[in-house]
Amino acid sequence: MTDGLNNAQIAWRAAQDIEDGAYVNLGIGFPEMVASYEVEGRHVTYHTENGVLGFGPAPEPGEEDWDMINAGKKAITLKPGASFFHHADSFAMVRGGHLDVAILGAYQVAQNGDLANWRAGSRAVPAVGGAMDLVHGAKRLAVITTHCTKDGKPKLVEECTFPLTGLGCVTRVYTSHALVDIEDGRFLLREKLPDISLDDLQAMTGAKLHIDGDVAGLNAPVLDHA
Amino acid sequence: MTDGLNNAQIAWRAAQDIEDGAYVNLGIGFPEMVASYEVEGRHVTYHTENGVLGFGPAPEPGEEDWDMINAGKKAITLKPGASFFHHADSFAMVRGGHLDVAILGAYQVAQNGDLANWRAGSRAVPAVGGAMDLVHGAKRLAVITTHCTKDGKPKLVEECTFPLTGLGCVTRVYTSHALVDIEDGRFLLREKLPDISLDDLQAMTGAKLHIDGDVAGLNAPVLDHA
Amino acid sequence: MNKKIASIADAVADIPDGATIMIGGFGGSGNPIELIHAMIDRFRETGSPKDLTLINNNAGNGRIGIAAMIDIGMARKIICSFPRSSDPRAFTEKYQAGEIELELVPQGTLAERIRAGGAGIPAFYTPTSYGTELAEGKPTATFDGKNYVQERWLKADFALIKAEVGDSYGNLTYRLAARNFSPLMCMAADRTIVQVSSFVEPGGIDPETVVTPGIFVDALVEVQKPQQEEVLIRAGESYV
Amino acid sequence: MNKKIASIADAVADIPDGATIMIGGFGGSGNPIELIHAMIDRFRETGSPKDLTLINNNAGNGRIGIAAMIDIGMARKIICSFPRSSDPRAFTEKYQAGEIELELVPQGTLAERIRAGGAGIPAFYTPTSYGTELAEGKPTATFDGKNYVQERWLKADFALIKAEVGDSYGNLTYRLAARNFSPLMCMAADRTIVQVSSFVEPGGIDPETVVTPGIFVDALVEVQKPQQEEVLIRAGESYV
Repeated sequence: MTDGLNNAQIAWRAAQDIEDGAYVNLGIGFPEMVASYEVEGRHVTYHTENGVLGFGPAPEPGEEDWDMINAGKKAITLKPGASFFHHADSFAMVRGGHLDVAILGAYQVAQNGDLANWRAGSRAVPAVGGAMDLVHGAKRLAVITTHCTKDGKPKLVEECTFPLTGLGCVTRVYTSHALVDIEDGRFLLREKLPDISLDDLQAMTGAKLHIDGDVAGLNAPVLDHA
Repeated sequence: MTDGLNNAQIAWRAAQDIEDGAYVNLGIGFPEMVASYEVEGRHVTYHTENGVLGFGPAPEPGEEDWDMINAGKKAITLKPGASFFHHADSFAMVRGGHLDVAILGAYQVAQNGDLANWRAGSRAVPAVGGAMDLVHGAKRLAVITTHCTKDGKPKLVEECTFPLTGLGCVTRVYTSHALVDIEDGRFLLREKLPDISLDDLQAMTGAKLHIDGDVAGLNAPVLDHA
Repeated sequence: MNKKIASIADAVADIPDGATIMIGGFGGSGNPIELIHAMIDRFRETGSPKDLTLINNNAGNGRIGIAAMIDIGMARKIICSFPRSSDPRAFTEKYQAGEIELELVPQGTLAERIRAGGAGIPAFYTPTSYGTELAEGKPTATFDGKNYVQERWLKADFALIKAEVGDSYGNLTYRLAARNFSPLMCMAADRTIVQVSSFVEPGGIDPETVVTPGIFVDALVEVQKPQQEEVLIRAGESYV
Repeated sequence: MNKKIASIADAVADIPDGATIMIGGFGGSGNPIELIHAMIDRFRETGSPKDLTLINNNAGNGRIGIAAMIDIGMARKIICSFPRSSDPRAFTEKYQAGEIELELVPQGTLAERIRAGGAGIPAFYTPTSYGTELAEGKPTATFDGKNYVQERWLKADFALIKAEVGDSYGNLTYRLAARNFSPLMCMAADRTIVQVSSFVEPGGIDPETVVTPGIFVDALVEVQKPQQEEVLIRAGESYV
């Protein structure tokens, strides 16, 4: 069995589907990597929950202004045409469906689109941030994730066992091994690694992978895993 | 029976009760006259529903900028320290109880504080504007009005017969003949014209005038009725 | 990304019959006269758009702008707080003839319903109108001993907006008190079309002073030295 | 009218035990460190204010600001969306010892609840958290076939805010992304106390660019060159 795409490659694949002119929110952590692979010639505007539209990459070390950060509290820069606004306006953008795409990480995604990504165990201090808002915010809610957990458990499941972030919200999942859409309560396989068999992929997946039309090859250029 | 105070004098009397530092909304029409009698040495900030705080008197004719108007669509000027904001923020100021005083006109005020001031008959095109918001907006909601209608009917009544603007909202009424507070579902007479008897005043009033403590004289300087 | 549209006729070309249209402005302040007149021009040429539902604080004044649209029969319904003006003939005549429907909404509730539409809040409670005829048929609830009316969000197919400065991403500022309902309407429409008096490149507006961020704007058209409704009315102009 | 207060100690002198306090900022951005430390100074001298309920997006970081207040036992409860940070020891230890109560609120719901408190909206419906454990016990409703949770307004006795420029009437602007929750909190507190980096006379802020109108502000104190939480944390500072 193959390791599949590394995180950089998963992020790259997700970036290919972001349309020119899109307004996009990238979740804290791994999803932020998607911004590194913006497709040449497309203009993407990034939104961060704490009230910035149109921010750019991190400044050089030492150049940070800590009044200008993203939702992960990392320093950002501004692109021309950026704007600042308060938190209620920021979440009006989210909840009001003004974002085109939100890309989040996941502990589990269920075949009906349920997402669990905010709380893995019960011991840790619970913290939700903007996750529960973002899952209701974008026209397309995509998840990027390894296909299985580090100890080999499927992350695409029939039903989430971790506490839910939102119900029936995920529309597409980019994993290390496959690209899966969620439609009518089913996982629809759109792309898979060329060198993995359908049976092997199904064995790694916690719910039935349906096929409706061609299954394309999931490909990404060689990219260092940051 | 005396004619009582003219409108300018009623407005003057209402102006005496506006505290230094108060944020005030004056209803369209007659209530706007209150601003003419701002008490020397007190700083009053006027709010208008269409999104201005801190406006001043009308500009000279010919000096109007019609992008700077009040809720009555009249041209205004700005005082230093003014601000502009959108309608949702403007009514957050109102509904959120941030105004200290709102002063409105009335068709009828009932002894329980109900106000009818938006619709007198059923034939005319109905129009409500911000009246129903303002009655829930200020810490003190005052009404200024003649004591009776032009054909001698009382405006202070047991129960409003005109369509209501708001329930139990009026706290004080300034009339041509009296100053009346509303407390516990009763009209409490605070001031009356010195030259009118209690019996005559009661005869002009559609509900019982209660007395709790001294009744002071209602006085105002001679003012031209604009 | 460039949301700029070359002509004002193009800007309103897609509005279909039956559309619900929010129109910015409070009286003449912020009223997008040129966009409205472009719709009227199209209606005269093609018979569309008609059967419109208009959302504005008022119902037009005189014989220009919204009043002219109503007068020539483009609107089937208006949602507003105050359908009166210095010259309310156009609306009054249609209303009394039963030819236009009126949904009267208290001004603050109108603003908040539009904001709710833009913010993804399907319903909220307000003390405004509780116990009055404008609350008839609406759900009510009591919180902490006080009574409130439940109001629903208000959305539109289009918003027609007048702004002062805009950039190609759709970031906007407004002139003086002319913003009024416009920043809310930009949020609440599927397609927000804006006439700006002055067009700048991205970066031409200080990010701290942007009033409407570009995410809420779909199309901009430059109208230098725009007309002002109040000025036109005082000059006795007519577009009927 | 002059809302300026001479000293930062005076600005926080009236806050009683048991108060509910909104504190502006998102992490270090917009965090009013000097006002918080003035409260800590007062607590050390007088034992007050204590038993506080704090409302902020986070629950402090390192050993300064909100984290220091929690660490030295001034807070009995915190309402926030994300009680984690680069150094969350202060809150984590109190929480795991059962010495501080946590009300966890999704970030957008927290912002909207605060706005609702300021805007006189006692309750609203949001899709956020529907079907999750954070919605347990809350009323729900269905609008147009979609499910929503009813959320209540959030108000406070005090708001402590960091702004950039302020005038004596309380009009405010904010620096870069540091506004975040602050304009909402200014609306939702009985008494809003603001530290400004720069103080100007009325008229010193363009009326079109005022972010928080003075009606929402009760007191201002000038703190030139304010400290920035993130910078202090990176420098290893402690106020415990």
